[in-house]
Amino acid sequence: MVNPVLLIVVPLALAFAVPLFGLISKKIVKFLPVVALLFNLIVSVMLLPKVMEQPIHVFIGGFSPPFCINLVAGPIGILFSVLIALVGLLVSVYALGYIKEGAIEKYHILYLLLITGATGVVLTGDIFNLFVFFEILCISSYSLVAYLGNKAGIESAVKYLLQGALGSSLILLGIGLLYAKYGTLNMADLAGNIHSIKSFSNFLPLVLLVTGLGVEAAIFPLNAWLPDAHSSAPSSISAILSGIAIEVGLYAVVRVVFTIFGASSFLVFLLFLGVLTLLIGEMSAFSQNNIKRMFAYSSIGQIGLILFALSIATPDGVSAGFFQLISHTLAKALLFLAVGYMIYRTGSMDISSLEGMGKKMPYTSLAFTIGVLSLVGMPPFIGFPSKLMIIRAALLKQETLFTVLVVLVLIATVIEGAYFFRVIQAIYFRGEKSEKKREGAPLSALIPLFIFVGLIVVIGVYPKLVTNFLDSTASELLNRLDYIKGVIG
Amino acid sequence: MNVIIATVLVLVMLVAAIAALIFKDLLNAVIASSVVSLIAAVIFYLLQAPDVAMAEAAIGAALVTAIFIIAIRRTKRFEE
Amino acid sequence: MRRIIAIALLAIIVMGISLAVREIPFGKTDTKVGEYYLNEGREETGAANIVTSVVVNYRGFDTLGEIAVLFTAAIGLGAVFGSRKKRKVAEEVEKSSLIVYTGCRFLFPVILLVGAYIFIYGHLTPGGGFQGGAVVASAFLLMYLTCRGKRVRDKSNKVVESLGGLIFVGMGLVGLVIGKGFLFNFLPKGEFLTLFSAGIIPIIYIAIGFKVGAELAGVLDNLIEESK
Amino acid sequence: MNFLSQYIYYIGAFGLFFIGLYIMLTKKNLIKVIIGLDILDTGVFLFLIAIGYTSGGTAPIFSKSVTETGKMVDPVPQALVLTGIVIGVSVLALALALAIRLYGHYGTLNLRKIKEQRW
Repeated sequence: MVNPVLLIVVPLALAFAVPLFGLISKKIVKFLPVVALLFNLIVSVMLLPKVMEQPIHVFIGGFSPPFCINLVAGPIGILFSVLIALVGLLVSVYALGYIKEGAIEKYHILYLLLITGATGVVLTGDIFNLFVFFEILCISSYSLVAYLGNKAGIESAVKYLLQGALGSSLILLGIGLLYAKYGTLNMADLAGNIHSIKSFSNFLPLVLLVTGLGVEAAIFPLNAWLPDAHSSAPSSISAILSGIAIEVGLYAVVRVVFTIFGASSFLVFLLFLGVLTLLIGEMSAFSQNNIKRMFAYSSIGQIGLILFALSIATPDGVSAGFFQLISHTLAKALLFLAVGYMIYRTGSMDISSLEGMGKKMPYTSLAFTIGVLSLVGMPPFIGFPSKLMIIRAALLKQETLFTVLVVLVLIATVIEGAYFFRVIQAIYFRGEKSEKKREGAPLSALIPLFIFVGLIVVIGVYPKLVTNFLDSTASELLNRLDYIKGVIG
Repeated sequence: MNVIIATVLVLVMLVAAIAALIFKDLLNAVIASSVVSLIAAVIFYLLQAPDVAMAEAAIGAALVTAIFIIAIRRTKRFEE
Repeated sequence: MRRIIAIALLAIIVMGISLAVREIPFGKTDTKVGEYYLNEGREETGAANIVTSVVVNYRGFDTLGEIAVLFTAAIGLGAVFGSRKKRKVAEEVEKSSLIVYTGCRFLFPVILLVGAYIFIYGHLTPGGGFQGGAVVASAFLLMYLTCRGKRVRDKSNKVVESLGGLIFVGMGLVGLVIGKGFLFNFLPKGEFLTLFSAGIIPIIYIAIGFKVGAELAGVLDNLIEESK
Repeated sequence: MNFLSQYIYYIGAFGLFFIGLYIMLTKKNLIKVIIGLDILDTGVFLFLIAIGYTSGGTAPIFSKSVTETGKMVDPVPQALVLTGIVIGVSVLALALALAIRLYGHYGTLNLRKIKEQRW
């Protein structure tokens, strides 16, 4: 059996080794992320059925928790790791042809480190270790946002960095307060000691951690950086940031709230925050003329929706939340990748410049359209069953509050539909007869695009493929005691 | 006795931090913040953390200040 | 306006923190994990400096992440500067005075030696890879400032950086291969309080020292090159 | 006096934290904001070290003269702060590199004047 620690160590070791490979040949370097992510994908898919029955606990250094750092490869961790490896692999294949300028070697190192950080966050069972991997994720994102080195990129990276760094300091302070009170950093051990958040010395660390992690997760008042950062990064990086980075941030928030603090009274607050994030994201997206900014705002909206679903805190709600997370990751990564070559082609991010794309780049436009339809929640794509599950889970609660919130979610979906159809209209039904010759994206871009399309359609038609796994993720998140027992014994 | 030393150190440190807040000349502000780091290193030593004191002195006070000064030399020295 | 909002926000946080801190008395720590490390650390890891045994052995995975953070920042800094076209720096480098130059030539190896001492003896005395690495980097800073025109060679810097990281990971993987878990301290612990003790701790700390030194020197080099 | 011996380190730590936070929230100059970040980080580190202190404890290092565990301070916060310091300097170096590039593009470091992108 493969040790889950390799999921973190192999990309990290390859990242360290890139400069050495670079001395041998510059051409090998860009294939290293593909190799690492292929490895991660195979390993995590192999582990997936096993961990559904019994989570694998890894004790690093050969000591026993809480005296060592431990990894918890449970259903959630491995599900995320599959998602990260899958999206990461497809994006790295896309990047083979897409990244041509700048310090290419450094791009690939940072990309590998970003993957390492994301995988580390979802697998670790130690709060400080989570902080360290979170920093790897954040710092590599800051640098990758600035990768193009143009005005917009640098400016967004500065904003992102300042907010992210402030958030990190708050996380560290929160961890310090927790350690001062409980004398341990192991998440399960902490969870075993924390019984309520009524006492102020428990409540403050919760607020600090949620605030700090919420910056990366782009929860409403903390998301000012996101539209700039996601729209001015290279498109392959936008795909990873929108598809992986904010989801991992959200995972960390949820893990802290549910597992460490078991804060059921805090969930109402998150519920409202989720719906607020959703509405604000979708309404801002509506007024955008820049296509990448529109997607970025739509990501904010989707994060709000996922947060809403997870905060329902019933098994149905949590499964629906994770399903929506998967569906958003696939669709948004697809959209950013597709739009990357459209922008490359026209040289402008304005929606009006996409007019007539349906004829100029037919395959890319097709993939793009499917991504949009899935995101809006049209059958038979993956977005439909996931949104349906969320609404069902919320209505099953049978409380007026949830009914009102569901109405708001539906309104947001209508807004989402409105602005996305504007884009589709521009692509297919407007624009002059194309005098330019057809010139699609290269094969290295089309293959990942159509693998995404395939996944979106297949899972959309057979949602059982994914939902089978989701029940055990929900029980991992909701049954704190099992988690604690699994680690401490 | 220790309390008095600690109090004096903390007060000087806070004054240096406020100086870093007030100075319009960024170079002075950086020097003030390096004083903060240096005194923090001494306090770490008083709190029986020699490893951290060394790290703070070598990294926080020396290297960070050097990086700041390099950056200021490349940009503007005065705050607008 | 902004100031008033900031002060109001700060006032709320002051209240919150002072309420929480009241429950944390100063100077009365007896934490479960800390006590365990103090009592068992000597036997289990063989290092005299318990902070080192925590940093490298008990929480070694954090340290691996930490050098990855520094690596990320160093590479990111290179990427931020590297994406601009390299200007040809052909300006005349102004020579330092003879005394400064000679002093630098004399001090440079001494500082390097001090740095190396700090990280080699990290498991016995205060200090370790990070502190030693920072001292090594400060030696390079001295060289950049006084003996202008001298550069650390990009290639050798890269090799040291990579090898440092790979030795750390490799040491961890050996533990995994012999079946005791990643970063298991598989070497004999040796005699307490001697240089050759504590198993893999000194090896890892030396690797960290080299890596941190190379990275910080690279960061300084990048920044100084840019500021010409 | 008793109050001081109880709280002086906490006062120092949170004093730095608040001054740093205030600088970050109100200052316009990017380098000044980064200085604020540095001060804020130092405050957090000081707090972490202070919570690990045991009255009358010694540094957690054995030597020829110190062979008993006796009263030693908690080593874990020290390990955390070591990690924190390195992370702090990484972020700082990256931030300053970005500041240099930003200045190259705009000719100013005044964050209020840099508004190419709408928020």
